[in-house]
Amino acid sequence: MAYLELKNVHKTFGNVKAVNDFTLDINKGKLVSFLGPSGCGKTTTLRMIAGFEQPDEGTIQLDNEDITIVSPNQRDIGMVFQAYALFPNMSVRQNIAFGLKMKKTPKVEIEKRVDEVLEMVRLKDTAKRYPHQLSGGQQQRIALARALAVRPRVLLLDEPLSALDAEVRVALRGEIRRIQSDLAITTVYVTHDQEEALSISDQVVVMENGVIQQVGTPQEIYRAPQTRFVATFIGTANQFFGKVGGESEVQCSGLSISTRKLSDFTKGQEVVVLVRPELISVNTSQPSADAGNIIEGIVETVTFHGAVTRLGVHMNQQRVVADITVNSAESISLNQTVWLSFKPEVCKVMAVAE
Amino acid sequence: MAYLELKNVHKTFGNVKAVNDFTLDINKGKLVSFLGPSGCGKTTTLRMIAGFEQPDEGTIQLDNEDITIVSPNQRDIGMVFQAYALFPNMSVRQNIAFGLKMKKTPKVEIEKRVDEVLEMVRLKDTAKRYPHQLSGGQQQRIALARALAVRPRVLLLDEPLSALDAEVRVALRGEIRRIQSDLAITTVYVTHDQEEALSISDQVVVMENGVIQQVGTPQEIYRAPQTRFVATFIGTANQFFGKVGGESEVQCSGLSISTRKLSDFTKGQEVVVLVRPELISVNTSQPSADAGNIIEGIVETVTFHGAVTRLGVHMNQQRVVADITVNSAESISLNQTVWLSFKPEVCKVMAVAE
Amino acid sequence: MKINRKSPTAAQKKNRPQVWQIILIAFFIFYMFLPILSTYIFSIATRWDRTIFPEGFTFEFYKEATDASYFTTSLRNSLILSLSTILVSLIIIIPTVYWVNVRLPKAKSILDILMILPFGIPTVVLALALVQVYNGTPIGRSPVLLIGAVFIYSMPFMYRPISNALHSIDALTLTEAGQSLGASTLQVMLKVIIPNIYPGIISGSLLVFATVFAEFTLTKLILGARFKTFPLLLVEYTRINGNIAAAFSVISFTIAWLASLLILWIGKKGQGSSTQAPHAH
Amino acid sequence: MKINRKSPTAAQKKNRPQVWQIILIAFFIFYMFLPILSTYIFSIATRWDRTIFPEGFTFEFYKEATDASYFTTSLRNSLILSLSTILVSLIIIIPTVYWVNVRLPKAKSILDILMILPFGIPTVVLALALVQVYNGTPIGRSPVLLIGAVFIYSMPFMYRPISNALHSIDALTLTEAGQSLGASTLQVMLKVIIPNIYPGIISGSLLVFATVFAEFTLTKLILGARFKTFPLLLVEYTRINGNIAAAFSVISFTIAWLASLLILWIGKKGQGSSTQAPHAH
Repeated sequence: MAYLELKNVHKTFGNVKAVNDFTLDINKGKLVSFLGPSGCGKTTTLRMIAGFEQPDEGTIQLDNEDITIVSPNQRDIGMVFQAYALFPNMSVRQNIAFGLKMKKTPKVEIEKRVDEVLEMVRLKDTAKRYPHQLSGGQQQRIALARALAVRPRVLLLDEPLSALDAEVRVALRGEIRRIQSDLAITTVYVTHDQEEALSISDQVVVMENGVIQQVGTPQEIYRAPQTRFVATFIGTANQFFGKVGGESEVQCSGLSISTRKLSDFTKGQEVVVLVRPELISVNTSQPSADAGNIIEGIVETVTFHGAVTRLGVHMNQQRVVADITVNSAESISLNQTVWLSFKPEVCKVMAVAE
Repeated sequence: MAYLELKNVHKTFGNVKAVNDFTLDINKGKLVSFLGPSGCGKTTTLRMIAGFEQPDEGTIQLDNEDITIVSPNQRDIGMVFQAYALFPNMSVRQNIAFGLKMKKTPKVEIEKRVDEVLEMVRLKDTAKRYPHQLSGGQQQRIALARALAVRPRVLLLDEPLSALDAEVRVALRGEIRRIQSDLAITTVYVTHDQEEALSISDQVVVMENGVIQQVGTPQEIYRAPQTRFVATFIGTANQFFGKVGGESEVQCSGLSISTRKLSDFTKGQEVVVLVRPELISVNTSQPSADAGNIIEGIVETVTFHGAVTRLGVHMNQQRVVADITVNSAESISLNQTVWLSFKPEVCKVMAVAE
Repeated sequence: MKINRKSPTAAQKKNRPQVWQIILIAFFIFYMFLPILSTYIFSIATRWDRTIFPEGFTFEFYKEATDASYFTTSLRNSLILSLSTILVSLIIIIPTVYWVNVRLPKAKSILDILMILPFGIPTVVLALALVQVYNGTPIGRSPVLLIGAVFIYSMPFMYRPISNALHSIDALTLTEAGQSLGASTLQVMLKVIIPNIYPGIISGSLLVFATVFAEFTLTKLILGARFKTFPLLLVEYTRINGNIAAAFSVISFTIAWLASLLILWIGKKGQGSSTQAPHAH
Repeated sequence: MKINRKSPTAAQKKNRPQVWQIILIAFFIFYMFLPILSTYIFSIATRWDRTIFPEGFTFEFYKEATDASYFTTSLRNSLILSLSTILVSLIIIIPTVYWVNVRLPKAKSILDILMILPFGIPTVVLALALVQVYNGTPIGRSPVLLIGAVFIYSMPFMYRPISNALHSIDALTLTEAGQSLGASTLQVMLKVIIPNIYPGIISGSLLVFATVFAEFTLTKLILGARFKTFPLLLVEYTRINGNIAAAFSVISFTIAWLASLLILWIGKKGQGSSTQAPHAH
């Protein structure tokens, strides 16, 4: 039984279909991310859950109660905003106590709860400070504490890390996940950053142009993308365009790629073969045929990323990227000839029409 | 012979030493990044090279000419800003032509050069549009084209990608590097994002509190950090605190770590052992002793990052992170006991005092 | 059931007219719309003292008003006064605001206050003090003195839109971008800054035009009958013929409306072409 | 060698006083500072018509001014008028501006224009039209009519700072944050919005205070002698005793200065506590 249910939700702004037939079940205690580029409808959907926008069609149910048209202040849903949205006139303690005061919680209880959530976000010593005295990361942690203090039924986070610097972003997303797991609070997390969505979520909802593209665990989304958009938006994927040539073979221009058995495709159908760069091996001498598909090319770019080094290899009018780890990186230099190899099992084949 | 030389440059704002005794030689045609957290002085140093700030002490030489006090408009230095800074009243073509007009370049030459740089940034079809009609990424590419059109002696980029979305950021940094290499233009690139600095630079200058921490190639910075700040700011590093126990051994609480020969340290000295997560192997059964250092622990967190999965392993009151690749990730689950192993050669030992 | 308890729906709530809207609209009707409407009607009414509605309509008063001996002169004088003030104001305000924004951002709050000051000085006091000080000097009781006084008095109206426009374009970064491309400060100002704060300059100029064109007290006390402007003529005629005065009022209104419409139109245009936020969703 | 060619240095350039600074300062001296100074001196000079400097100084005129029969009454009337207008203005403007900012951001440009309109209407015309329309009704020639007219006339001064303050705090997100924590719109307004636009409210109130306290034309034409305010008394005394009028002017100035200083002080305080940009470097 799903805890939060969106059924056939539609929303149009002017003549733009911001959200188109959105249906999703979210289970209690899970963290679900809405992932997609700017304007894909992820924030609009979140705002409809919060009650700041009304769906044109469809219903939103929370704990078996229809909340589609309930006022935002009566939904018991906490929200964390990209811009922190702390009340500048209130101290950290007053900010966190605000929601409890609105609920007419007894004073003693308020004190206890504020201390509790401050402990949770590890900022106990900032209770008397004001928002402008805190760093961006601290402000966002207080905003999280404030949303959690009222013990909402659902927690919504709208790009909570977008305004922060890279290091703070990574640290804070770990914190958010830890707290969410500890409290087992049902959470919807909106982001445009695929790495963030992959690393933090139980389930990822990938959206494009107001439409859900795929729903699945991070592993499913990354390893078994169902559309070309998902495959290229999440992680990097080399794309080889061609036609189905045989039972387990795709003919690309001047290149034949062995794949898994292509039972879902007809011969001659236009398809694209997707291969992740980390699943491609780089060899400095021609490998034996059992390495799978082998492509010869010339190293055009070598980009150091720390733990991995990414090679851009030019082959046959196409550029292929492959990742190599620390140990093998030393031996490869620019303009060197290399042989890329990848197994048929790592090839993901998709029809091009969609 | 260095092309751009900063010698003992100092700059103070109020009573904050923004830049403290900054000395650096930059060779012709190289891309050098200034990397550090907010307020480390990287932008101030860049602005002194551009001429927007004057050093309190020290000199700046460009091509053997002292430019310390030359006006910014007479330095022949191009600049790209975080906020794009395109002139809203001018079309893309007029924006790019602006610098050439200031130099009284003949009209025919202007047309030719504008087309040339537009080609370079692959936005030829936007020539007649206005800045507000372009996406953020396109605006920044036009800003780059505008800076390059006058063929400056040095190109400065001040966090050029910070205002952009993650995907655009990665694509555009590749473009910038490609164009910079093609033109072999001396470039200074300011960023707070270590991944950006590592992937784009010939040399990285790591700064903290106005002071240079380390200068080196991305590989040197990542693999042989000289201070604890550099080691932890760039990439992730596990830190084991302890005392030198023997010729090649560090005694941490309840744990003895074998290292390289510690010839620079005295016995009993307080040190920290730094180990990168990708250099730690994760074993589901106890490995043989020749695997090097072996630590037993319990998996606390499993974070999926796409190509790699990061494990948080709890051992002996400390948390150690280790990265595993796709293939081995399937077999590991939460609360499982694992054995982490790493070779003595991958341990970086540093004195704690600094 | 739960839903009904929590109704009225948010959608209904949003459409319910709010109390303060009604109050605001009532105020506008009582204190602006009604008087203005009646002035319009009065200017074309043949007789309107015995009945609720006028007994007849005529354009005779407009003919008389425009035929009045001082009509052209006063209109010309008002235009001279307004346009000179706008010119002086532009030359002084634009570079000052730009300079403070780019070079001395800390002084901005001081300038903000300096530009509020004129509101704190009763025009009556300013006029009397000016007349007293410069009496007997070459500029005493001259249009130059009036233009100076009117400039001071109308300064905030020019300052505010220009300051806002400059603030919204990130003048410092645009200046630095221009300089790095080889432009001098003057070139940056003429080719980059001024074209981009154009809507602010026009709004400021129209505001100054509207206030100066309608200025009464300073003109009356500093120059009096020697330089009769349109408002002076209007007040004079309230004592001679109410209908003709109403016709003058309508002409004055119409000019003010046109200026306001222009500000509205330029404001909208300025909004449309403003730079978009990089992170728009 | 190359360096010398490119001198003067940027540092020197920046410190060279600019032409427009000199022009601006000259304007201030000639049209504001000198008249005001002379008013101050005139209010304490025994005789100042035969010599360049006054022959002697006295505080006699202040004593006479404050002893004048209407002094207390007019000061009280001016305060009543100013404070009532501020009250009416706050009650109407704050909710309207908030509502437009949060619910109808597209209507903001229309409201911006509506709030400029009063500048386009000559006060003389507004006053005469109001008197004509409401003559004979209960509010005709009453302080209520005056407060309404003065509210319309001073509206832009209340609107601008409040609108700017609301704009700078991201009222919509704060409102949504408050609502998600269980607060009603009214609670959000009272506990979150108003405390955070406090500097704007104070600035607006002081501006309205300054303009209304110094208001002459509307008061004179709508109420005349029936409700004598401070500026009316001042103008009356210019015909009776110049020195006493100067003393009144100084008192009027002093009140305006104090209001301006308060605005300056609040503006600075507001700046200090404003939220910092997330990406500050």
